[in-house]
Amino acid sequence: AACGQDASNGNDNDDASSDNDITIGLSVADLTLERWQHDRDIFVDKAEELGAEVLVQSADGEDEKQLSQIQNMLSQGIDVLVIIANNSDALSPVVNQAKEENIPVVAYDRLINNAEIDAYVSFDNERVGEMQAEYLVEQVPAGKYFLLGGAPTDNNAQMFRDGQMNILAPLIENGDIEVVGDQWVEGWSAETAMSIVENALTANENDIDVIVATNDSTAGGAVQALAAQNLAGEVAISGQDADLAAVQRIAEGKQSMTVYKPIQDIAAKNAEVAVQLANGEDTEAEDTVNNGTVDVPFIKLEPIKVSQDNLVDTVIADGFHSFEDVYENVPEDERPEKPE
Amino acid sequence: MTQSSTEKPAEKKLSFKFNAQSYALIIALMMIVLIFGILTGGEFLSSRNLSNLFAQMTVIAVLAIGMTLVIVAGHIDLSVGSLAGLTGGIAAILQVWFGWDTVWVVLAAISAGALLGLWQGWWVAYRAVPAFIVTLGGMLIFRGILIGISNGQTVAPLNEGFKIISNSYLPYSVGYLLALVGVVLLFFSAWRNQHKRQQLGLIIEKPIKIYGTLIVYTILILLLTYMLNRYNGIPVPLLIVIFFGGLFIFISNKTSFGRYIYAIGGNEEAAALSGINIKRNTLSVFVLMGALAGVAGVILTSRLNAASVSAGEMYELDAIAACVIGGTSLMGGRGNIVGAIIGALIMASIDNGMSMMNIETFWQSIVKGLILIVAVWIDISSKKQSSVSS
Amino acid sequence: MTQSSTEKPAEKKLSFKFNAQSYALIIALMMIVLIFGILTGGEFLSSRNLSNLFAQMTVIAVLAIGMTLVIVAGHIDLSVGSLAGLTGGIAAILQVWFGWDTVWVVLAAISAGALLGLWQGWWVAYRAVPAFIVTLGGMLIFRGILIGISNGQTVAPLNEGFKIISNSYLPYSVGYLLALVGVVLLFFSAWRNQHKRQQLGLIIEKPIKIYGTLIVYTILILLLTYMLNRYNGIPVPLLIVIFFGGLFIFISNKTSFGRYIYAIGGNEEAAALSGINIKRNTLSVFVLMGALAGVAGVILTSRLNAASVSAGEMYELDAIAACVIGGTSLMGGRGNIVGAIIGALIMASIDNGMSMMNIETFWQSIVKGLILIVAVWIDISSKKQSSVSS
Amino acid sequence: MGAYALQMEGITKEFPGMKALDHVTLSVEKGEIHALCGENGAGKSTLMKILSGVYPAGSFDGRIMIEGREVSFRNIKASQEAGIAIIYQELALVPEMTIGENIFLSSDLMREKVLNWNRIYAETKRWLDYIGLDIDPQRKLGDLTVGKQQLIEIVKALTKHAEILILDEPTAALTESEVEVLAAILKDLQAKGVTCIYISHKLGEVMRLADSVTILRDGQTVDTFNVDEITEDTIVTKMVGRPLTDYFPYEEHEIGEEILRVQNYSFYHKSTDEKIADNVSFKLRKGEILGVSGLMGAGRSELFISLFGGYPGKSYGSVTIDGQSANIQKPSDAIKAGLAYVSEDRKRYGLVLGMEITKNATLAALRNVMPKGLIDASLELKSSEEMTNKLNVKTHSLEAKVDQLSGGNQQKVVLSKWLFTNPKVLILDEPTRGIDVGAKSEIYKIINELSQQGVGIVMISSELPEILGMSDRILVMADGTISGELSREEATQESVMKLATTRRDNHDPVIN
Ligand SMILES: Nc1ncnc2c1ncn2[C@@H]1O[C@H](COP(=O)(O)OP(=O)(O)OP(=O)(O)O)[C@@H](O)[C@H]1O
Ligand SMILES: Nc1ncnc2c1ncn2[C@@H]1O[C@H](COP(=O)(O)OP(=O)(O)OP(=O)(O)O)[C@@H](O)[C@H]1O
Ligand SMILES: O[C@@H]1[C@@H](O)[C@H](O)OC[C@H]1O
Ligand SMILES: [Mg+2]
Ligand SMILES: [Mg+2]
Repeated sequence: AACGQDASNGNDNDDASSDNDITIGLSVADLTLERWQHDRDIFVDKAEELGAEVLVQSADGEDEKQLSQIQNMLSQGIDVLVIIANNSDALSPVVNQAKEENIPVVAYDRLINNAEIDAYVSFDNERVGEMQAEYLVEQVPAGKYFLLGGAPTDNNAQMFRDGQMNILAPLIENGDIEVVGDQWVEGWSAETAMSIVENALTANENDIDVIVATNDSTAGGAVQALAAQNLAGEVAISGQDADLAAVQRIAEGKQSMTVYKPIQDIAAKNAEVAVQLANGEDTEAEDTVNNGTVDVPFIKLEPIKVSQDNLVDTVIADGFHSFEDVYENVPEDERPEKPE
Repeated sequence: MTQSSTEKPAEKKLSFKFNAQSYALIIALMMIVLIFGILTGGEFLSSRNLSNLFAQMTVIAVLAIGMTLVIVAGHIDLSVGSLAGLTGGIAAILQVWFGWDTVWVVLAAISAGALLGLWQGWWVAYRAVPAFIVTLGGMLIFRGILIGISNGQTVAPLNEGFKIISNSYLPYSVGYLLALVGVVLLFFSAWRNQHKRQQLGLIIEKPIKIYGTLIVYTILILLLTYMLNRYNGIPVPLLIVIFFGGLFIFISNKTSFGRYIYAIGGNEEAAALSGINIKRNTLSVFVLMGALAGVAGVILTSRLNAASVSAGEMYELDAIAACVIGGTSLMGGRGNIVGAIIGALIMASIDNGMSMMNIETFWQSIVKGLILIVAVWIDISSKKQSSVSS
Repeated sequence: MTQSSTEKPAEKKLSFKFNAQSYALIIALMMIVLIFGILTGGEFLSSRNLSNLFAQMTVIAVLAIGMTLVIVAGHIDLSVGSLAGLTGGIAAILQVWFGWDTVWVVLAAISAGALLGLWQGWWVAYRAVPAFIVTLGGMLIFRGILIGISNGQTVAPLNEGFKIISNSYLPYSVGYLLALVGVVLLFFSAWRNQHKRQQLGLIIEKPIKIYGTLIVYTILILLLTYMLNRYNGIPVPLLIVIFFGGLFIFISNKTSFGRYIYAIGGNEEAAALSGINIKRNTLSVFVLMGALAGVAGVILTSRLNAASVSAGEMYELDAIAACVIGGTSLMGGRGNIVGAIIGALIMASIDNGMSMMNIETFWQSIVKGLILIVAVWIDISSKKQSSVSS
Repeated sequence: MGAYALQMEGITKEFPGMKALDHVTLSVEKGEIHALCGENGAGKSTLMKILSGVYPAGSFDGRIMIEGREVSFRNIKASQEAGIAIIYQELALVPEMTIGENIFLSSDLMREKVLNWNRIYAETKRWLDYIGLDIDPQRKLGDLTVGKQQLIEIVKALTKHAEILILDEPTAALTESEVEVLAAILKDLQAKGVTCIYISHKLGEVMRLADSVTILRDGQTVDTFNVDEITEDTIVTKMVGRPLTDYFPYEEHEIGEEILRVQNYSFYHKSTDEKIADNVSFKLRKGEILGVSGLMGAGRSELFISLFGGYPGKSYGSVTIDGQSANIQKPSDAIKAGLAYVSEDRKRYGLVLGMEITKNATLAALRNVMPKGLIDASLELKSSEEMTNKLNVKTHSLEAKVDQLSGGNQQKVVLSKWLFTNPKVLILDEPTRGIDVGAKSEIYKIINELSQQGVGIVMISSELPEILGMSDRILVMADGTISGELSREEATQESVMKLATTRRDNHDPVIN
C-alpha cells in the first residue's frame, strides 16, 4: 500500500511556498555569459512584481547538469517551469516529465524540441545571424570576409551561422564576397578569438574587409587583434548581445554593430507568460512553431541591429546600459546629446 | 619446521575489507546528506529526490569505476568525458540517422569505446608515452571527431527503446524481489565463506561481527528499496551502476588481472620481476576504461534523449575526483571501487543539495570546491599517517 | 682499493645541463616549425607571425614556469587557469571600477594570486590533502568568486598604461642592445665558470664544445632579434617570459629552496631526514605558483584589454602539457624550466600553425591531439629506457 | 652429484657505457649449494638476472644450459616455467598488498580463472608456519620490517618448487637467528634435490652453507672452488685482488668528555599510541664507538630516528648534546645540534635516487656550499669530489645519478652526505648492510678515523662480529628498553645474545 505514494502527487505542487503564491522555476543555461545575468535579473524583478516567487538555477553550459537541475526543481514543487535551454534538443525527457505532472513549460529564448511545451518566447536565432550578415553586407557589399563562428560545441552557434549564410551564400556564389577564412572559437573565448584573428591577419597580410563575429565576446578579441594592426574601425565587424564592452566599442567606432536582443522585453514577456500559465490562463500568440511534437505558440520578439547611429534610441533608451557607461571612453564633445 | 602460529588465539582482528577508511567516507557522506536534509527542510531526503540523485550520479559513477582501475595501475585518463561524448554521439547517429536497432547501437557504442581505449592503451603501454599526454590528446581527438561526424549538430530524438535505458524504473515488486535476492546472496556467501575458512583452518571472525554487519547492510538495502519504491521504483541507471560496480569489484578482487593491476601500480618493478606482463595488463585497463566510457556515453545520450557535441565535457575531472574522494591514491597501487562509487555519490549529492537549496550559482561553485577539500581532508585525517615527520 | 674519480682522464663527459633530451625537444620544435613553414608557404615563419606566436604563448609559458616547480615537488595545480582568470578580473575591476593606478593594480593582482596560492599550499602542505583535490576545489572556488565579484560582466577597457603590458614592443635599438648584453653575459658567465673550475682543479670541457654551443646560441638570439625587429620589435610579453624564466631557472639552480624542491619530489622521506622542511617548502611552491598565476592574469587581461568571467578556462591543462612535453615527470623530482617554455612554444605553434592554414576547427582538435602524443613520444624514445623488460 | 644442473658459458653483458659481464662462466652441479662471491658491482646480480630472464635472450651474449640442454628465455615467466626461481636483492614486493598476495603473485594459484582467496591464505599460513613466522597472512606487507619482508621474499621463491633456486643476498637484513632458519630451510631443500645459487657478502655464511663457490671480479670469472679446498681469506684475496688481513681494524683511541646524554627517553607509536621505547638512558663520549645490538624489531632504529627528530610519534625525556640541552623536534634541529643519522634503508631514507651524486652529497649541509647565500656549483662539485674521493666512491662521473651506482657505492654516498654536515655525533644504522668485505673494511677505517677526530659514534648493527670487533662499549636493546650494557672486554657473542633475549615485564611481546 505504501508503494508509489509519493509518485502521484505531481498535481498539488503548491507545497513549496505559502498558499496562493506562484513559484516559477527558471533554469538558465549559463550564467557565466554576461547576457544571461541581465535576463535573470529582469525576469526575477518582473515575476516578483507579478507576485510570483522564482527559483533560479544555472547549468554552466552543461546539458546534463541542466537536466538534473530541472529534475531538482520539479521535486521542489514549482508551478511553472521556464527554461533557457542550453541545448534545444537535449531536454525532452525532463520536459515530458513536467508535462506528466501538469506543470506548464515555457521555452525562453531557445526552443525545446521533441517535447510538449506551452509557449516559446524568443528572438529567432537564425534571424540574429541574418541581421549580422545584412548589416555587414550593407557596409561592404563586396570584399574579403572572415567568418568567426561561435563555440563549435554550442548548438546556437550553428543556427547563427545558418542565418549568416542565408544572406552571404548568394553573394559568395556570385563572387562578390570572398571567404578568406572560417574558424570557430572554443568556448566563445575572447583570447582564442584574438589569436585566430591575429593569425588570419598575418596570413592575409591584413587584407580583410569584414569579420563576421558571432557574439560580442569573440568580437572583443577580434577588435584587440585589429587594434594591434591599427585596423580597429577600418574593418567591419559584427557582434551580438549588446554587452557593455561591445556597445562601448561601437560608441568608439571600433566595432560596427551588435545585435541587441531587448532583454527587458524578452525577460518581462517570459515572466508574464509564466504567471499566466501558472494561473491556468491562456496566452495569446500570433505565430506557432513546430518543434517536432507539437505546434508551440510562439511569441516572437524582434532583435534589433545596433550601430553607432541608434545606440541612444535602443540600448540606452531601454535602460539596458546607461548613457555614461556607454560613452565613458568617448570625449565629451564627441558624444551625442544625452537623452533625459 | 619451527614453531607455528596456531598457538595464537583465533580471535585475531582480521581487518575486514570494508575498513576504517571506508567508514570515514560513509560518515562524510552521511554528514553531507544530513546537512542538506536539514537545510532543505527534508526535501533532499524525499523519496523522489533520492531517486533523482541516483539517476544523476550514474554517468560519473560508471566512469569512476573504470577510472579506479586506471589510477590504481598508476595512470590517469583525461579523455573519458570526451570519449563518453563521442560514443554517445555515435550511438545517436547510428540510431537517428541510420535507423539501427537499440541493441546494435549499444553494442556499437561500447565497442567503439573499447577500440579507442585500445588505441590509447597501446600508446601508454607499448610506446611508454605518459597517460596524461595520451589521454589529453585523446580528449582533443575524440571531441574533434564528434564535432566532425555530427557537423556540430545535436542528434535527437532516439527510439523509445533507447530512451528507457536511463529513463525508467523497475516495477515495485521486481525491486523488492531483487533486494531480497541480494540480501539472501549476501548471507549465503558469508556463510559459505566462513564454512570454507573453517575447513581450511583459517581464522574466523566472531559471527556476531559478521552477521551484525550483514544485518546493517540488509536494513540499508531494504530501506533504500522502500524509499525508491515510494516514488517510481528503483531507477534502471542505478541498477546499471550496481551491475558494473559488482562486475568490477569481482574483476579486481577475484581475477589475476585485477590483482596484477594493483601489483603494477604498487610496485611496477616488483610486478615485472614477478613475471607479470605489464604491457598487456596496462593495455587491458585502457580497453576496459574505454568500454565503460561507451556505457557512460549510452547512458548519457539516453538520459538526454539526445547527443550533443559538448556532452561529457569535464566529466574526467569529476570521475577522478570521485576516485580520490573514495580513497584511491593518485600514486597508484591503492584504491577501491566501492569508494569510487561513494565518491561519485558525494559529488552528486553536493550538486543536487545545493541546487535544491537554490543557492546562487557562483556560491554553488565556491561551496562545492570547499566541500570537496574538506571532505577529503576529513577522510585523510581519519587515516594514520605513515611517513616520517619533517 | 678501487679507483676514484680523479684518476680518470680529465676529458670526462660532464653531462652538460642542456642534455640530449632537450635537444630532442628542440628538434621536435624545429620539425613542427618547418612543417608549418612549408604548409603555409613561409607565412608561418614570417617575422610578423613569429611576433604573434610569442605573444600567444606568453600566458601558458608563465603558468608552465610555475607549474614545473609544482610538478617537480610532486604535486599538481589544476586551479591556475581559474586563478589567472580571477586575478585578471581583480586587476580589471580595480582599474575600471575603482580607478586604481596600473602599478598598484598589477601588485594587487600578483598579491591576490600569491595569497590564494598560500591558501591552497596550506591545505596541501599542512593538511596533507592531495593537491589534485585542493586545486580542483580551487578551480571551482576561484571561478565562483570571479563570477560573484564581476556579476558575470566583461570588465573593460583598461588604461593605456595597463594595455601596453602585453601590447607593445621594444624599440629596435633597445632590442638589439638587450640581445647584445645577453650574448655578452652568456660568454662572460661561461668563461668565469670555466675559470673557476680550473682554479678548483675540476674537469673542464673542451673549449671548442663550450664556445661552439655558445656561438650557436648567439646566432639564434641575434637571428630572432633581427626577425622580430623586422616587424615591430621584441614583444614585451616575450621579455616577461624571459624575465620570469630566467628568475625561476636561477631560483631552481642557485637557491637552497630550488634544490630542496627537487629533493622533496625525488624522495620526500629522504629529504625530510636530511633536515629539509617539507611543509614550508611545499607551501612556498604554491605561493610562487599563485603569484605567477597573478602575472599570467595581468598579461591575459592586458592582452584582451578586458577581463571576462571565462578567461583562462582550461589553461591548467595546457600548462601541464607544456611541462610534460618539456620533460617534466608527473611523478615528481624531475623537470626543467627551459623545457616547459619550449613546451609552451610547441603548443602555441600547433595552434598558430593550424589556424594560419585555416584548417576546419574539428580537424584542428584532432591534429593537435595527435601532434601532442607524437611529439612526446619522439622525445621519450630519444631517451634510453632504463627499466627492466617485462 | 656430478651432473650439471646449470652451465653458463661466455656470458657477456653490456650496459650503455660499461661492460658488466665479460665472458663469465658458471657451472653448478645438481643438488649443490653454490655460492657466488665478488665485490659490489662485480656483476653477480646481473648474471643472475640473465639467468632468470630479466635480461631476455638477445640482450646479452653467451649460452645457458640447464641439465645440459641449451635454453633461451624470452622473459621472466619463461625462466619460471623452466624451474628457476629467484630471490632478488632489491625486494620485489608490493607494499600495499597483503602477505598472501605477495607470496602468490606469480604462482599458479594466481592464474586461476576465479581466485580462491581462502585457499591462497591457507597456503600462505602453511608457508609462514614452515619458516616460523607468526603473522596474519592478510596483513599488509608494508607494515612489516625489512627483515620480515626479506623472509616473505624467500617464501615467495620457495612456493614455486623450483629446481634451481637463486638467492641474491637473502640475509642482508636478517639477524643471526633468522639466518639459522634460512640455513635449515636450505639444507631441507638440498635434501629434496633442489640446486641453490647463493650470493652473499657474509663469507662466514658462505663457508658454512655452500658446497662450492665461484668468485667474480670486475665482470670476469676468477675461479671456482669446493669450499673445503679453500679458506675465507683466500676468497677475500681472490675477490679483492689483494690480501686483506684485518677485517675489524679496531684501533685504540682516545675517548674524551661526554658529548651526548639521553635520559629517561620514551616515545610512542605514531598512530596507536603504543609505547615503543621505554625510559631509555645512555651517554656517549667524544671519540667513543658505541655499538647497539639487539634482535630484529627491538626498536633500535626507531629509537635513534626518534632522537634524530624523524619519528612522528610523541616523545618524552631529555637529550643533552655537548653540554647543552637539545630540544629536537625535527631533523633540522638535530643537524644543527650536531647529530647525523645514516639510515639502514638507504634507498628509502638515505638517497634521492634520481639526483646526481654531488647533489645528494651536499643535501644535508647545503649551506656549506652557499658562501654568498647562493649555491656555488663549482664549490659544490669540488667539495663533494673531496668527500667522495676520501670514501673511494667508484663512479664514472660525479654528475651521474646515484641510482646508477652499486649498493656499496650508494652507501658511501650516504656517508659522504652526513660527514659533510661535520657532525659531533654520528649515528650509523646497519652501516655495512649489503656491502662487500673490501668496502666494509674501508668503512671501518673511516669510522676509526672519525672517532680519532673526536666524533662520537653510535653503530647499530645486527652483525655480532662487527659489533664485537668495532665497539668500545655495547648497548643491548630488547623490546624497546636497554637490557644491558657491556664493555669491550665483557662482550662476547653469548653475553650479548643473552641480554638481547630478555623481555620486558608486563608487556606484550613486540609484534613484528
Ligand atoms: N641497469 C643498469 N644500467 C647500467 N649499469 C648497470 C645496471 N645494472 C647494473 N649496472 C652496473 O653493472 C655492474 C654490475 O652490477 P651488479 O648489480 O651485477 O653488481 P653486484 O655484483 O650484484 O654488486 P652488489 O654486491 O653491490 O649487489 C655495476 O657496475 C653496476 O653499476
Ligand atoms: N612501518 C612500521 N609500521 C608499524 N610498526 C613498525 C614499523 N616499522 C617498525 N615498526 C615497529 O617498531 C618496532 C621497532 O622496529 P625497529 O625497526 O626499530 O627495530 P630494529 O631493532 O631496528 O630492528 P631491525 O633490525 O629490523 O632494524 C617493531 O616492533 C616494529 O614492529
Ligand atoms: O547570446 C548568445 C547565446 O545565444 C549563445 O548561445 O551563446 C553565446 C551568446 O552570445
Ligand atoms: Mg647485487
Ligand atoms: Mg633497525
